[in-house]
Amino acid sequence: MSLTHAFFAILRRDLILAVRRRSEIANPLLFFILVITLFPLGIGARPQLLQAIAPGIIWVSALLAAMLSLDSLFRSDFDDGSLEQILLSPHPVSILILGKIVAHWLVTGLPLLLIAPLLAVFLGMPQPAIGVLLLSLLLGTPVLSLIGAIGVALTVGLRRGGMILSLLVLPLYVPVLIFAGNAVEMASNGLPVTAQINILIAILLLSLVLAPWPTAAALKMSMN
Amino acid sequence: MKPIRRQRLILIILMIAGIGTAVGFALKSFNDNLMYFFSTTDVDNGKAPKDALFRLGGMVVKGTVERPGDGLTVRFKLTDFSKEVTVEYTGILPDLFREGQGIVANGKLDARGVFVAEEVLAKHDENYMPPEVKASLKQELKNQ
Amino acid sequence: MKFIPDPIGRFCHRMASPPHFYALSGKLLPWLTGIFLILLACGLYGGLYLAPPDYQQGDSYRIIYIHVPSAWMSLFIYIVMAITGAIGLIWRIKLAEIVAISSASVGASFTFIALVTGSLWGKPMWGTWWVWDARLTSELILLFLYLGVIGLYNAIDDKRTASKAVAILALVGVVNIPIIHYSVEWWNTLHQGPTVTKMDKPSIHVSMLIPLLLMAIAFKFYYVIAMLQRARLELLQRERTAAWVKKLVSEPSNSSS
Amino acid sequence: MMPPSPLLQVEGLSCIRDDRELFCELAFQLGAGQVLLLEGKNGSGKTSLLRILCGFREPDAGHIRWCGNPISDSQYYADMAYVGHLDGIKKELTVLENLNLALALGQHGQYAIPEALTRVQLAGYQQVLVQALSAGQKRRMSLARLLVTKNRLWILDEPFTSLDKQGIKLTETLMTEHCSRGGLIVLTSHHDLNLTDVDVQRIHLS
Repeated sequence: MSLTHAFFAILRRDLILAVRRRSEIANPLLFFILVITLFPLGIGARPQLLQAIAPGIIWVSALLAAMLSLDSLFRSDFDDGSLEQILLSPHPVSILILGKIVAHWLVTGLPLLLIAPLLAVFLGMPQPAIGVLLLSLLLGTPVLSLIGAIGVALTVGLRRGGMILSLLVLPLYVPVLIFAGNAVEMASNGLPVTAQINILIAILLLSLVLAPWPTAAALKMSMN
Repeated sequence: MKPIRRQRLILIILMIAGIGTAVGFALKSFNDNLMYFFSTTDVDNGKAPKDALFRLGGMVVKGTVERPGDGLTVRFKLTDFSKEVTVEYTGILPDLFREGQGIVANGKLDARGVFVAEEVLAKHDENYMPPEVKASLKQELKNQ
Repeated sequence: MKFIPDPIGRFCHRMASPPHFYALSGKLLPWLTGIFLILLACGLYGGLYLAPPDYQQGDSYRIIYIHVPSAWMSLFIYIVMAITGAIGLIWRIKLAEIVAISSASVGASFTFIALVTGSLWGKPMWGTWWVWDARLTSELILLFLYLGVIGLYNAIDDKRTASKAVAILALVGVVNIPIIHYSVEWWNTLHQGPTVTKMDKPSIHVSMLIPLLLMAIAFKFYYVIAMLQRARLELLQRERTAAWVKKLVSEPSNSSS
Repeated sequence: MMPPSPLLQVEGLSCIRDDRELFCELAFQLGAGQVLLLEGKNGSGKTSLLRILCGFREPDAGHIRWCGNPISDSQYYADMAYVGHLDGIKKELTVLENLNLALALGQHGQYAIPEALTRVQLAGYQQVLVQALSAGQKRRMSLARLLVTKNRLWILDEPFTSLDKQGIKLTETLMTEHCSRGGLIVLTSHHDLNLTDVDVQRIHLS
């Protein structure tokens, strides 16, 4: 199928670009690590306190790191006209854009997932909670990329879109933050988390299916 | 034209399938037993966690609120109408805390089996009525 | 458009034509204002004077006559915004776009009022100005959503593009609102006490309900008035090159009401 | 001479930008093998018109039809190609990677990639990163993109900028060939167009 071919071509292209640029991978990851190391410094290294707020710290940092990386999603393509060419493709634009979002998540979301166990140990999170933390990040960070894409698509044409972008995107991130943070917290207390995980799966599926449409529409709108 | 139409059909089917599965997962999570708080019976059965903070919910048993010592410490019993648990709390109680009212306390069990609350939460109920009506309602209840 | 019967389609089209809308709304505004004032007076008199005090909260519950209708309106207006936005997006009706964006700031003000009155209420009831109560938190997020819409609209220079952006954002928001609301409620029940006392549906005595409903209707009228006034301004600004606006400006005698 | 049956039809098109009417009630028809040259000063709305033709911008009034269908139809996008102010080329990718992507987004056209590169005098540049190319070479690469994908309507915004005399000549040859195969071209240009045996319509925007 040529549509799947186009999807993977876009995905591959963005991954190659990320590898050649490097900073795109490094920046959010570095930010994530720095913010999390700042917390013990800011509030004091009391193990119990840190342990209690660890889920919140990790998830809020992941959210901010994801937001920081959002701008790179369409910026360079918008600036050099590649985005115009993608929009002029006869294929459904939303699917092509989904390819870009997936690539963006692989580049900015997945590294967070890999470094998270280390940071969880820094904050003294109990062993069983780390597994749930990873699962929640695995389910939650793609949602951040998917929903964030709508916000970036709406603001990519603006010169000073940064502040507006966070205003648009952060309220929409609330459910992910609540359910994911809560799942990790419950797991730390040794309570069951199936309900939270189920909801995260539902949110992921919904945003996977629905988010590309408004993103594509918003990109077309940003083009004029 | 035909392959495009088929492609579109596949996409729509995928989309509906995605939404359907999402709804399925969401419904499943609603059916899961959500532990908002533990009941006093749970504590009595030993189902509540030891050495961990948890929330205990129940009604304040009438006539059990006492202030041992002259500090801010309050002791009262909570019930879910089958088992009772003693709760201790030091601090200022919310305005709406009163006997016979439902509350949720956040804290942990100590060695004596007393629930030491760090926080007591009471909420006003969502009934709005004039005092006379409330009084007559009470009257009716008594008459029954 | 083909699903809509022809006369109705034509009627809608005529209504949606800017000069017609401008003239009609100008004629309607005084009437709407009158009805609003009467309803407001009745509602306030009923709520603040006639209605008895609450058995538990005394007189401080009376703030619900502002708080509750504002909270209702905040959600209602967001939905209106999304619907009119969608209409503008699909059928390219300029008027729908204008109604959508004119609603945004009115909705934001109602959300703000609901928040402020909620926290004023919180002080005697909960002992603090702010409680992370589920409804207050949802309301706060709703305010952020409104601010996002307004900010986005102002950030985009080309107003037609901006209307499209706002419509897309409002639609995304309206899909998200139930999810956000549910998540906040869940989060709240985990962090705060759920209403354990509540064994039945919330109820309100009829003597308190009637003024509340009056206030709710009055607020709806206020919304329509404020929205129409904003929409008229916005319309004039957008259509400033059109012949009918130039004619209107050159004959100031019968222009504004 | 009978004009060929029109493929691209534009009726009553108008565009208002920042309170200024760039054009109104614009109408033209373009058939197979025809070229439309848009002329006019800077800011006269040439680029706006092209972007409306691409579907990026909505006209304030009027219709555009391709083969009788509105241009929101996906058939239109399968038949058209656009080279704008921005090249739409990623500078961190090689020439070959760029063209492969263009192919993945569209359908195979007249030329295979190596032939197309030879045609635009970029043979042997396959593995070169685009950032190493000069502005003129990049421009020629965008032409190669037109050659490798299947398309009928070319929309070109100032295709001659940053090209040398030879490059201009090459572009004109390619355009003539495209028209002789029944293709259509809409373009803006400050240069005078020098096409032989091609039916060129001109619209002057003011």
